[in-house]
Amino acid sequence: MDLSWTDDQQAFRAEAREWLTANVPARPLPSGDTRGGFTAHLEWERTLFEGRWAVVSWPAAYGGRDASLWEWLIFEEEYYRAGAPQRVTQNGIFLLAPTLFEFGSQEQQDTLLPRMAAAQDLWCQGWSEPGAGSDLAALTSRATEVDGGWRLSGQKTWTTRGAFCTHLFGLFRSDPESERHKGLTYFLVPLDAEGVTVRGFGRLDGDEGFAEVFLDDVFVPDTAVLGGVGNGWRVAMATTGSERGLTLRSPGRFLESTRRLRELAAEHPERLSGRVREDVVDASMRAQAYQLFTLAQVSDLVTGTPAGAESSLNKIFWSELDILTHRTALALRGAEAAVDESWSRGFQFSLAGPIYAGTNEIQRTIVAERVLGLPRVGR
Amino acid sequence: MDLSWTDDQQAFRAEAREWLTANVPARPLPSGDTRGGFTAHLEWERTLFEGRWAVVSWPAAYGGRDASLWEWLIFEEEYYRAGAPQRVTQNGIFLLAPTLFEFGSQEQQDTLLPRMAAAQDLWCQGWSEPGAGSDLAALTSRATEVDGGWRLSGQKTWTTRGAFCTHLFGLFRSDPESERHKGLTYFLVPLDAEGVTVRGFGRLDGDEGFAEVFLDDVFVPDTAVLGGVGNGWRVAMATTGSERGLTLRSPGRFLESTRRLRELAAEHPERLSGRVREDVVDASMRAQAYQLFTLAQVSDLVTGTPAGAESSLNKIFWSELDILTHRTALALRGAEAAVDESWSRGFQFSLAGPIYAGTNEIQRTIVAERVLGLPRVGR
Amino acid sequence: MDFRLSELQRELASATRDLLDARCPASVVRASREKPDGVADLWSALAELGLPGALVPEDAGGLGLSTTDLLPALQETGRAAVPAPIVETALVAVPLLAAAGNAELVAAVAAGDAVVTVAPAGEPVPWAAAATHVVLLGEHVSLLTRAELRGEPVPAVDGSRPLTVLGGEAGHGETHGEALGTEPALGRSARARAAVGLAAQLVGLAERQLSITVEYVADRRQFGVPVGSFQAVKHHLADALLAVRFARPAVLAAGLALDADPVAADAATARAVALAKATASDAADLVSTTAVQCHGAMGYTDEYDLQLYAKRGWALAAAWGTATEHRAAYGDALGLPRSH
Amino acid sequence: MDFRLSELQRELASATRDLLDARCPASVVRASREKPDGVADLWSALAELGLPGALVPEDAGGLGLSTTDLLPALQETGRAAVPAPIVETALVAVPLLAAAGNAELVAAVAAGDAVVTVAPAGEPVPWAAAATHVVLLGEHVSLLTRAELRGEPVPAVDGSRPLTVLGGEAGHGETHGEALGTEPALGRSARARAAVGLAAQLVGLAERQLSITVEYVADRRQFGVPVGSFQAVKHHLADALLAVRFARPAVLAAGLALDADPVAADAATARAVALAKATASDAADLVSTTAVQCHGAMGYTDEYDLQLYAKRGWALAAAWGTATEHRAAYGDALGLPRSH
Repeated sequence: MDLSWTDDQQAFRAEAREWLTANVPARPLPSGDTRGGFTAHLEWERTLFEGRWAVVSWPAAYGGRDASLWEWLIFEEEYYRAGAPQRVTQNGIFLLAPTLFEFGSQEQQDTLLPRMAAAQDLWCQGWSEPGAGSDLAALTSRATEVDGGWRLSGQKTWTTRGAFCTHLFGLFRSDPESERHKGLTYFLVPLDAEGVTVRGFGRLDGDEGFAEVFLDDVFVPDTAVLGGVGNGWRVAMATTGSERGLTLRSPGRFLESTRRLRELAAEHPERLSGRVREDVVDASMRAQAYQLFTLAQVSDLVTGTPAGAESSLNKIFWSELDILTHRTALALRGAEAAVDESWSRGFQFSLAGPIYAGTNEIQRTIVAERVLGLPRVGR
Repeated sequence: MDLSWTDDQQAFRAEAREWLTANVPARPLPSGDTRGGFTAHLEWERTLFEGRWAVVSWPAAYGGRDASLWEWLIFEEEYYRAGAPQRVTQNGIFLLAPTLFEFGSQEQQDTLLPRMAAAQDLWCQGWSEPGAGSDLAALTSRATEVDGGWRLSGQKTWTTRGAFCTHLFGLFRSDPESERHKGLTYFLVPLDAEGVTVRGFGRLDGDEGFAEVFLDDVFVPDTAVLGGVGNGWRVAMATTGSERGLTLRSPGRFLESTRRLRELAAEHPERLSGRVREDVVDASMRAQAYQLFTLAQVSDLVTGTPAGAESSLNKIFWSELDILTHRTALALRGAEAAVDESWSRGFQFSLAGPIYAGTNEIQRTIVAERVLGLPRVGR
Repeated sequence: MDFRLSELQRELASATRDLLDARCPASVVRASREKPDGVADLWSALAELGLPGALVPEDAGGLGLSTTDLLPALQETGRAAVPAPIVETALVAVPLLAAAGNAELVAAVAAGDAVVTVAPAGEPVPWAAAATHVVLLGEHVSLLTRAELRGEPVPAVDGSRPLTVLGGEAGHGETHGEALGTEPALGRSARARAAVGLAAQLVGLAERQLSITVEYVADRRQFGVPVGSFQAVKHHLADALLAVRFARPAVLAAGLALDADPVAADAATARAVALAKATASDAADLVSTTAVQCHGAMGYTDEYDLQLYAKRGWALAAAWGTATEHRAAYGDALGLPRSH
Repeated sequence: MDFRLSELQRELASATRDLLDARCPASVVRASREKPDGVADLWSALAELGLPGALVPEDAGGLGLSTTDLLPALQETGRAAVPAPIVETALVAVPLLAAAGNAELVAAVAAGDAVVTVAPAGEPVPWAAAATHVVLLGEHVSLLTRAELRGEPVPAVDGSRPLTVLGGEAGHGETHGEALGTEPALGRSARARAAVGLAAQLVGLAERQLSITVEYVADRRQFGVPVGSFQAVKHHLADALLAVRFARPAVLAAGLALDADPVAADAATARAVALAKATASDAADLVSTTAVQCHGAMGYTDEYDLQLYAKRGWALAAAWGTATEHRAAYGDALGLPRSH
């Protein structure tokens, strides 16, 4: 049992820190969830790629550094510590790519991953539909087999940054007779294909960060299928597992947000009474607890013990920590909390944490049934 | 809209205060949930009765003062303010008596109520059974009609102070073919009847405050039926309505417990930092909010608007307030919280609040379905 | 002792609700985000009903009401998220102007011709561009016309309640424009009325969000059943209702305390005010968080109306003292020591 | 970097669990409530395993382990609610005695012949009647034999952890009996080890209560289905599990921090210790409240074993700093100001 980093890991950290210090834009970019801000963030993504920091854990052949999970964690810590921009390529790199590595053909990997790493292809997620939100298995978008490929029709919605992306990955019902989790297929769809219409719409915080994607008899070739026809549910669940767990929200993010919270607290000593001081400390402690939990989890992962349903615990924990952090920041800001700036935006965004990537209600049910073994009867 | 008391009400308050000041024992009695303490409390009950303060809202003929609901609230405030003993007759006076007033025959009322008021008959509640706790309708104790009366058999449990009482009221299945809420009858059972065995057992706090009551072919006459054969569920629900609502826990109780909490806080100024001070204040504020809520509710009640399912709100509110109050007291006591005394006992007792009189989960479901109108499908 | 609403309260609230149902649906609130100059039509309609001048004596053109009389109607203005400084004008400014003897402006308010917002010391000012006058409420209380006000608009979380940050006047340590007074009771009682007026609006906002959410979860189906049939959703919403139901009487009691003690001199009044604002702020906050969560992604969508009411709730909860600040004040009024 | 348990940790913990499953079931904990003089048999068995002298060097008859090595086994002693001062003896007293050069008593501890409890200044002392010696841990650190101790037993919430309130020695502002030292580092590090040892026990206690509850709700049927199939119950228990799972690594990290900084001089060590105790106390508290609630009236019954573990959890959460006190200390270690 040892919580110290090796010399190599420390060297990796130093290299990352040096590069980030030299390259992170001095002034924060405009929000990547607006059209203008997205363009600025794309430039940053290409800078990252050129420095070989876009996808550190990927093979060098695809633009990565073959970094271990430990090094990935270190990079994430340094990334947030440096105040580097949000990753607008996140949904491709953290959600689609693990699925491609696990289920993609060699050709799919060789074609798609380098373009994704270089932010040439920009991927958005096509899970939710108007009638299928937390209940993903209720989706009705359909895929009909035709000569040489498939015709896709239906509507996806709440697609993050969909209006700015070039490609969509998502589930479609390929067997019209099927119900629920069966008969689904995972497709990779270019958004410039004929029959695709994308309409951006605003999130709670006003940014046009969502989109509806309408598919009207869109042709895609057979190579657009990921992981085999009819296997969509299994393939997609592998992705949502990584989404809710570690890779979506690494500890570095919360170590940094709670550090900023303490900075804010130091600017408002007159408000550090009552619950507010204890909440500032509590958030800081939870960030450290999350880091330690993650170190234990990664210790298991790198020695071959899969995380499984336990990754639901990560999701519940970080989403609640994020709300606590921002709620406390607003308490520190008092009447200024009504001003639209990074803390109030962050608060609004934090409220989405218990919703996206599977609501926390669903995560709690997963924990209760799959980790604690409680009976599934009833809801 | 007027929150001031009339001259008559103020006079009533002054009279109550004067009597209580003169009569409340100077030293706290031992817990009424132990055999020795119960006896001491019985003496107090008889003192109350002699002063005509045992059942202020009852008719004078039964030992009361025909007090209005307002005066009852005032008396409760004064009662707790004076630090008067717990009411070991509570289950009879506050749970059975309202049912007797609503459903009892004149003869039942004339026979039972005066003896209850005088603490000659001591009533305990026979709802729960080993297999029927929160799911009361699952009860299996049965009543078989015989010549001139009924034979009762079965087992009741978690009967508060059952080992010290003389009578039990409860539900029995009088129609053997019936299921769930149907075919139940409300019976009044003397515990000295042949075939009754009572075994006291300890609560969480160690007091022998619970009992199991075994009934083996116990004969009761037809006059032991309250509210008609087969009407048990409806009759019992009227009782549980008063239990969870106002009459079980009036605001005076929490105004006093939070006043004592502030006294404790003043003794521990070194601990009034962080969440603790805000929690002390929060508990005090909630006690006042509960008082105001109650005044609004009673304003409706005395002008003919029934409380109905809204009384579930009272139950949730006071039970959570009680836990907050005691949890905060223990935080103020620090390491002394491990000592067995009134605050640590009170904390343990407060944990029962969300359980008895219908769990808070059941209350929340009642509020959601009957007040908010949410659909009943699923659980 | 009778804590039911009076006939007058019920009628004024009901008339206000009818008016706002017709004249201030969500679409009007939404559109106001692009109109920082205000909603003149809506203000005129509110003035016809008498709300801005409700506390003005009848012989001066007002309704001659007490604070308590007005609160249920203010709750309705919260429910509708009225995008205008009705609490600031009717409840905060009018008594200050009347005490200072500015009969002209009082009459203009009652006639619907003046809109007065209030700038608390150190806080952003709401609806400054829509107001004809601004009361600066600090150690010194003074009155500026909008033309005299120097300040910069800042982006607001709630776009239908635009904010201005003042420059030199922010601290209010001296008089700017017309002096309204420097007696501590002036500012203290005005702040108390502001807190209670906002508390009433917060209760209305919470009720609106709750009813939107109940309707949504009863209708929306997932996993083959209405979302509202899940126990977790039911229990969240029961807790939200509980918070709202317990806030309402606290707000009315604070109104009665202020009517009995208009200079807010007593510790009991301070407690009543703190209870109202803390309880109503927490209720609105709990309801909005619950509402967003129960809606799933829909609640996180700008095009859906829920967010208009949620954001107004966040803005009002932060104004005139947060819940934590009011709890600290309640503790002080109880004589509870503060320690490290 | 490898945060998995070592072979040694796993084996010692597993041997401890096997021993306690056999020798310290609930019935033994329950019976100990009537035996304030202690559980000599159980202590001998723990000594045979080496736990009391685990930190004693091997050449002095101990196991020569580090704090971290011992924590998983201490977690097991928590899970079993061992009714004896094992944390006090093994983790708090042994290093103090060794530093003071009391080789004789150290050897007696390792041999299982001495049971040492610890009296923190101003707090009740646990298991004083069962101990052969008592360390007074205040500004002055000193050692008394049980015969020298003056104190009165007081009733304890957890009857299997009897309490004594000291008389004159309570403040520990001077030495009583044998002097062990007055260096601030002595007391500071001893308090840190006590907090971490109790945190480990609290995690074990929380796990025990959680497993009792999961078993109960899976089995108990109400409304025709297992209680554990209700969403509300599932979600309560998921939150409880979450608290436990996040406490465990925090406790182990505090052990590592103390092993690297045995005098607990660094702010990082202070933070690690505070995190461990606060997180473990809160986890045990949440689990016990949840467990009682999920059991219904059964959880409120003395005859049912759950309460033994719940009460021990409450006692340990209150000892050596409450969660709130440890949060305050963590904030201080971060340099966060304290204000009124």
